[in-house]
Amino acid sequence: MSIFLLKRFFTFIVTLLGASLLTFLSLEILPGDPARVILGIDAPQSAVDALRLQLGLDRPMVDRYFDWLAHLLTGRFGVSYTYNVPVMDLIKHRIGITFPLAILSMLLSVLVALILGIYAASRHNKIGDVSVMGLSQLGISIPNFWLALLLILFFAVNLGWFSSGGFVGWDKGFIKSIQSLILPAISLATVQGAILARFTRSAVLETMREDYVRTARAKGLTRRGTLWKHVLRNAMIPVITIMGLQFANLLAGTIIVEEVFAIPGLGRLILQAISNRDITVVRDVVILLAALVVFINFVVDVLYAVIDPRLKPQDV
Amino acid sequence: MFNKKNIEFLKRAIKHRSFIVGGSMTLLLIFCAFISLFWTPWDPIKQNLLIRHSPPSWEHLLGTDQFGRDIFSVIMAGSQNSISVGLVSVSIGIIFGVSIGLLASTKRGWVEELIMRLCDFMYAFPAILLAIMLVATIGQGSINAMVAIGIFSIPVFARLTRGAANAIWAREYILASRSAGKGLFRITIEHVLPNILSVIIVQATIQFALAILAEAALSFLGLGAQPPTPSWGRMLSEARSMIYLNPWLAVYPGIAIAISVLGLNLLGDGLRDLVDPRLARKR
Amino acid sequence: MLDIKNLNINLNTVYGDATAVRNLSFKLEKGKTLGIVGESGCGKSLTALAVMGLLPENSWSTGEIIFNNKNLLSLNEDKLCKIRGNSIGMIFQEPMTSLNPLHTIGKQIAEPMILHGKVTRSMIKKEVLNLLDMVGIPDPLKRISSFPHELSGGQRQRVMIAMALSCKPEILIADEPTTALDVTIQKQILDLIKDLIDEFGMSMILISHDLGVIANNVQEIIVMYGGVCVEKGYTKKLINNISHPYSQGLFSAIPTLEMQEDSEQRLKTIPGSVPEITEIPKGCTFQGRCEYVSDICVKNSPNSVKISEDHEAYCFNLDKLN
Amino acid sequence: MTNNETIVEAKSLSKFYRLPKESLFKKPEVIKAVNDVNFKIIKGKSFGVVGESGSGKSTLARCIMGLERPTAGEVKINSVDIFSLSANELRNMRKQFQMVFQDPFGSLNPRKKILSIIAEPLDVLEKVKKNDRRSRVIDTLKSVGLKETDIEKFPHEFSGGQRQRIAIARALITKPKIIVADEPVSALDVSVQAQVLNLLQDLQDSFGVTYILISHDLAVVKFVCDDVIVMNEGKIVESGSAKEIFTNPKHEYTKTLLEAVPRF
Repeated sequence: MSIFLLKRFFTFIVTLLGASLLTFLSLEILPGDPARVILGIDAPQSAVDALRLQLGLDRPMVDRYFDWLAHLLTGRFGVSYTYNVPVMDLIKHRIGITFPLAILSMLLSVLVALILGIYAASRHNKIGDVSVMGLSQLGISIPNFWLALLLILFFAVNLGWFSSGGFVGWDKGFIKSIQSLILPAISLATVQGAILARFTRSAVLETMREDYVRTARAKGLTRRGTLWKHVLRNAMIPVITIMGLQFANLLAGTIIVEEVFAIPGLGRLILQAISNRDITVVRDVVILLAALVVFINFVVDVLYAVIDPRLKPQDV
Repeated sequence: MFNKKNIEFLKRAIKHRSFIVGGSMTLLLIFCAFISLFWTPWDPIKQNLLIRHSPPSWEHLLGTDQFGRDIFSVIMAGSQNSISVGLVSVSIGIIFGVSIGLLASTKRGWVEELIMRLCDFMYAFPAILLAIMLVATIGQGSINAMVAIGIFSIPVFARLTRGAANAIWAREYILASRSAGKGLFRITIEHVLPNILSVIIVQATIQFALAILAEAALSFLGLGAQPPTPSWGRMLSEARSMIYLNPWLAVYPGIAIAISVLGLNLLGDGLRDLVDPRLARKR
Repeated sequence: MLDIKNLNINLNTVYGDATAVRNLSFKLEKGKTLGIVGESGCGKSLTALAVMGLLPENSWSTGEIIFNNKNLLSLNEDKLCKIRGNSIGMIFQEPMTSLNPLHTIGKQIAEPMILHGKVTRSMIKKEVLNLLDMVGIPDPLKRISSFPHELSGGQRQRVMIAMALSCKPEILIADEPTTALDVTIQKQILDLIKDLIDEFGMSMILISHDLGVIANNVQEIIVMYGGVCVEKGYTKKLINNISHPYSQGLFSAIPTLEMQEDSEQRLKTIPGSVPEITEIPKGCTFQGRCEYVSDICVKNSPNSVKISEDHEAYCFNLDKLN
Repeated sequence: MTNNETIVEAKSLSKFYRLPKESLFKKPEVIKAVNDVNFKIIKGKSFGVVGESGSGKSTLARCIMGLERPTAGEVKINSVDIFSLSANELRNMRKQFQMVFQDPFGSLNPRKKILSIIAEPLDVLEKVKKNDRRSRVIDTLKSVGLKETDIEKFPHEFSGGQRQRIAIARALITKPKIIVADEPVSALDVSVQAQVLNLLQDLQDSFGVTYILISHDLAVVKFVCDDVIVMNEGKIVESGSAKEIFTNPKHEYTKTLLEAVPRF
C-alpha cells in the first residue's frame, strides 16, 4: 500500500463519518420534537410520548448518534415509521432501479461528452468547435426536469414511442426495463454530458499547450498522433475528477427525474419520506447516497494513482 | 477609473461575443423583473376561470393557464422570484464562503485543514439533496429555499477563494509587503482580496445561474415558492398534470428558465475569458 | 545544407499584428555549428520553431527555408513530419516540462525511432539502452523504466538529448538548452552536446541569451535584436572585433570574472529597454537605444556591411564607431 | 570603510524543513536548507551569497529578513537578535532592513499604483503626512532614475528593468541600513542588468547601505560584492573577500563552480 492510497482511504473514512454527523445533526438540531412533527400538531400528547419512546428519542443525542452508526455499520438500518418495515427492505428494492438509472445516464453522458469534447478540441476555433460549444452551453442551461417534461411531451404524448412514466420491473425483461429507463436517463445525462464535454474540451486544449506536446511534435508525430498518444491520457486526469463529482449530481438528479417519470426508486422514496416526515427513512437513505458519493470519489482517487505515475504506489 | 487598463478591458469586452450576448440576456431578465414590479399585461395572480386554457392571441400573448391567468404575465412576475433567489443565495455564499476561504488561506495549518475537510463533507452530499432535506425539515417556502441554496454555495466559494488566495499569497509582492512589516489581516484586505475579486465575480454569475436552476427544481417539487407567488418551477409542476390537455403550459416557463440560465452562463464565460490574463495575451 | 532566405515571421497578438522576425537569412553547412544570440523577444526561438514547422497557432512565416534542396515552408504537414525528429532534432529549454510525465523515459526515447522506422521492434530496447549510456545516464537498465519526475533537471535534459539524437539527425536545434540549469550542470550538458555533435558529424543551431554559452560552443554567431540580424560572423572574428553598436553594448554590459577588482568601476550600459514586439520601429531596430543614431537609421533598414572575410554587420554608422 | 563595525551577524543559523512522509515506515525526510551557517557582515560593505539552486541561499535571505523563523541559531542586526523581539519591536526594526526580490513582474501588486506600492513600507513603519509621503516617494523614485509622473501609473506600464527600479525604490523609502537583494538581476534582459547593477552601486555610494546580494551568477557577485560566502547544500563551503575567492578559490566546489562559468 502506498502512503497516497492509505491517506486517501483515511480521508474516505473521515469524510464518511463527517457526512454521517452532518446528516444526523441537520435532522436533529431542527426546532420541534420529531415525534410531534411526525404525528402532527393535533395528536394527543400520550401518542407523542409513546412514539418518542419507540424512536428512542428520550435518550441523549450522543448515544443515539453512536447507536445509529453502529446499526449502519452492521447493516441493520432503522425501521420505517410510515411503512412499518425495515428501511433496508425499502432500499433493497428501490436501489435496483435508481442505481441502474444513474449508471445508464453516466454511461450516456461520458460517451457523448468525451466524443464531443475531444472533437471540439481538435477543431479548436473552427465551426465544429463553435457549434459543439454552443450546443453544450444550451445543454447546461436546461433544467433536467423540464427536459424530462419535454421528452415525455414529444416521445410519449406526441409520438407514443415510450410510456410517459413508471417502471415495468426487471422481471419483465432487460430490454423492456431499459426502455422505461431510457428517457429519464437522457434527461439526466444531457446536462451532465454538456458540462463534461466542455470540461473535456478545455482539458484537452490545456494539455495541447504543454511543452511535452511540442516535444512530441518535434519528434515527428502528426497532430493526430500527438493527440492520441500524448494528449488524451494526460487530459483525462482532471476529467476523471469531474466525472466523480458528476456522479453525485446524477444521483441527486434521480430524485427529481424519478418524480417526473413516476419511477419508484430511491428518489421517490426519499421525497415521500420527507412529506411523511419519516425521519428514519430520510436519514438512512441520505447517508446511503452520501456514502455512495464519497465512495465514488475514493475510487476516483485510486484511479488517479493508476493513471499518474507520480502517485504510483511505492513499496513499503 | 478610466485608466489604460480599464479601457483596454472595455475594448476587448465589446468585441467578446458570449459576453455581449450573455450580458444582454441577463439585462433582459433584470429588466423584466424590474418592469413586472410595477406593471404586467394582466394581473399574474388573479384567476379568471372563464378564459381557462385559451390559446395564444393578441390579448394573451402566450395564452392562459388552467386558472385563466395570462401566462406571459405570470412568467414576467416569476422572474422576480428567480432573481431574488439568485441574489440572496449568492450573497449568502459570497459573504460566508469568501470569508471562510480567506481565513483558511491566511491561517494555514490546522485551520485550513479543518475548513477544507468541512467543505469536503458538504461536497459528499449532492447539493440539491441537502437542499431538499433542509427545506423539508425547516419548512417549505421561498425564503427557506433561498437559504438552503445559499448554504450549499458556501463551500463552493470557500474552496474557490482559498485556491485563488493561496496563489496570491505565493506572489512576491506579498513577501514584499510582509517584509515591509504589514500584518496578515491588512495584507488580506489590501492585496489578496482585490486580486481574487474577478475570480469571485465570475463564479458568482455561474452560481447565480445554478441557484435559479436549483430553486426551480425545489419549486417543481413543491418545496420552494408557495402559491400564489408566481414561480417558474411551480408553473412547470402545475403544467405536468395538464400535459395532455395543454402541452404548451409545460414549454414557456422552461424557456424562461433556460434563457436566464443561458444568459448568466454566457456572461460568466465571457467574464472569465476577459479577466484571464493568460488568454488575453494569447488570444 | 540548411539555407534560410528572407525569413519573415508574423505574429497576431491582442495588441495587433507584429513582425517578430524580418528578412533573416543565413546558411548552415554540414558539420558546422551556428549560434543565435539575443535578448528576449529578438525572434531567436521563433526562428528555431519556424525551421521545425512548429510555430504557434497565431503566427506564420514567409520566405524560404531550404533543407536538402527542399523548401520546408512549402512542404505539407505529412512530409514535414517525416523530417522532424528524423533529419532535424530539437532540444527545448524546460527539461522539467518537456517530457511527458505519464510515459517512461524508455518509451519516450524509443518513440521517434519507431515512428521513423529506424529500428526493428526487437532491437529497440538495446538501442534505447545505448542512447541512455551515450548521454551519460547512470544505470540505464534501471532508468529505462523510470518516469520523468524521478530524474533531476540535468538528467532530464540528457534524456531530451538522447531523444533528439535517436534518429541521428543531420541538424540539431538546441533552444536555450541550459538556461533552466545550474552552471555546473550547464557545463556538463554543453560538453555532452559538443562531444556528440563531433561524434556524429551533425550540424547544430544553438540558441541562447548567454554570450558566454554561445561564444564557447559554436563556430559562427548571429546576433539578433528586434527580429533582425544585426551582426554575424565566425566566432573568433566576431568576438575579436565586435562591430555593431548593439553587440558592443551587449558584450560590455556583462560583468565578467575577468574584470579587475575595483569598487569604483561601473558597467557600460545600453540605455532604455528592449522594445515590445509590437513596438519595434521601422528602419534600424536598434535606433531607439543607439548613441550613434542618425536620420537614415530611422528611414531605412541598414544593409550588410562587410567587416572582414566571414564577418558582417548591419549598421549605417560603422565608420563613426571605430 | 574606516570602521569595521558589524551590522549583521548570523550565529549557527539553521533552517530545516520536513518533507511529507513517503512511506509509513520510513522516517520523514528532512531538508537541511540552511545548516549551521555563521557569518558577519561589515557596515557599508556588500556581502555576496553564492550558490546553485537548492543551496539554501534564498532560505537564508528569508531568515535574515525575519520572514522565516529558523530552526536554530540567531540573526543579529546591530547586535540584536531579531527573533527575540516581539512582533511590534520587529516591525519597528524593519525600517532598517528591506528586501528586493527576483521577479520584477511578481513583486509588484498589479492593481496598485506606483505611489502606493513604493509608499507601502512607509505607511506601515512610519507615520508620515500625506504631502510628506508623496514627496518622499517622488524623491526616491528620482533617485532610482524614474520620473515624478510615474507615480500615477500601474506596474504593467513599465518594462522589467523599470519595475526592478521601482522595487528598489520601495526598499529604499525607509532609508534602510541593509538591503537584502535576492537575485535582483537574474530575471532581467542582459542589456538591462547592467543598468540595475550600476544603480545598486550608485545607491550604495550615496546612501551607504549595506547589501546582502544573493545570486547564482558569480560575475554579478564579483562585480558588486566585497565579501562572499559560497553555499552548497545548506552549508558554507568557503568564505572570504571577493578577490580572494574569485582569484584563489580554496574549496573544490568553488573551483568547479568557477570553472563551469562560460567565458569569452
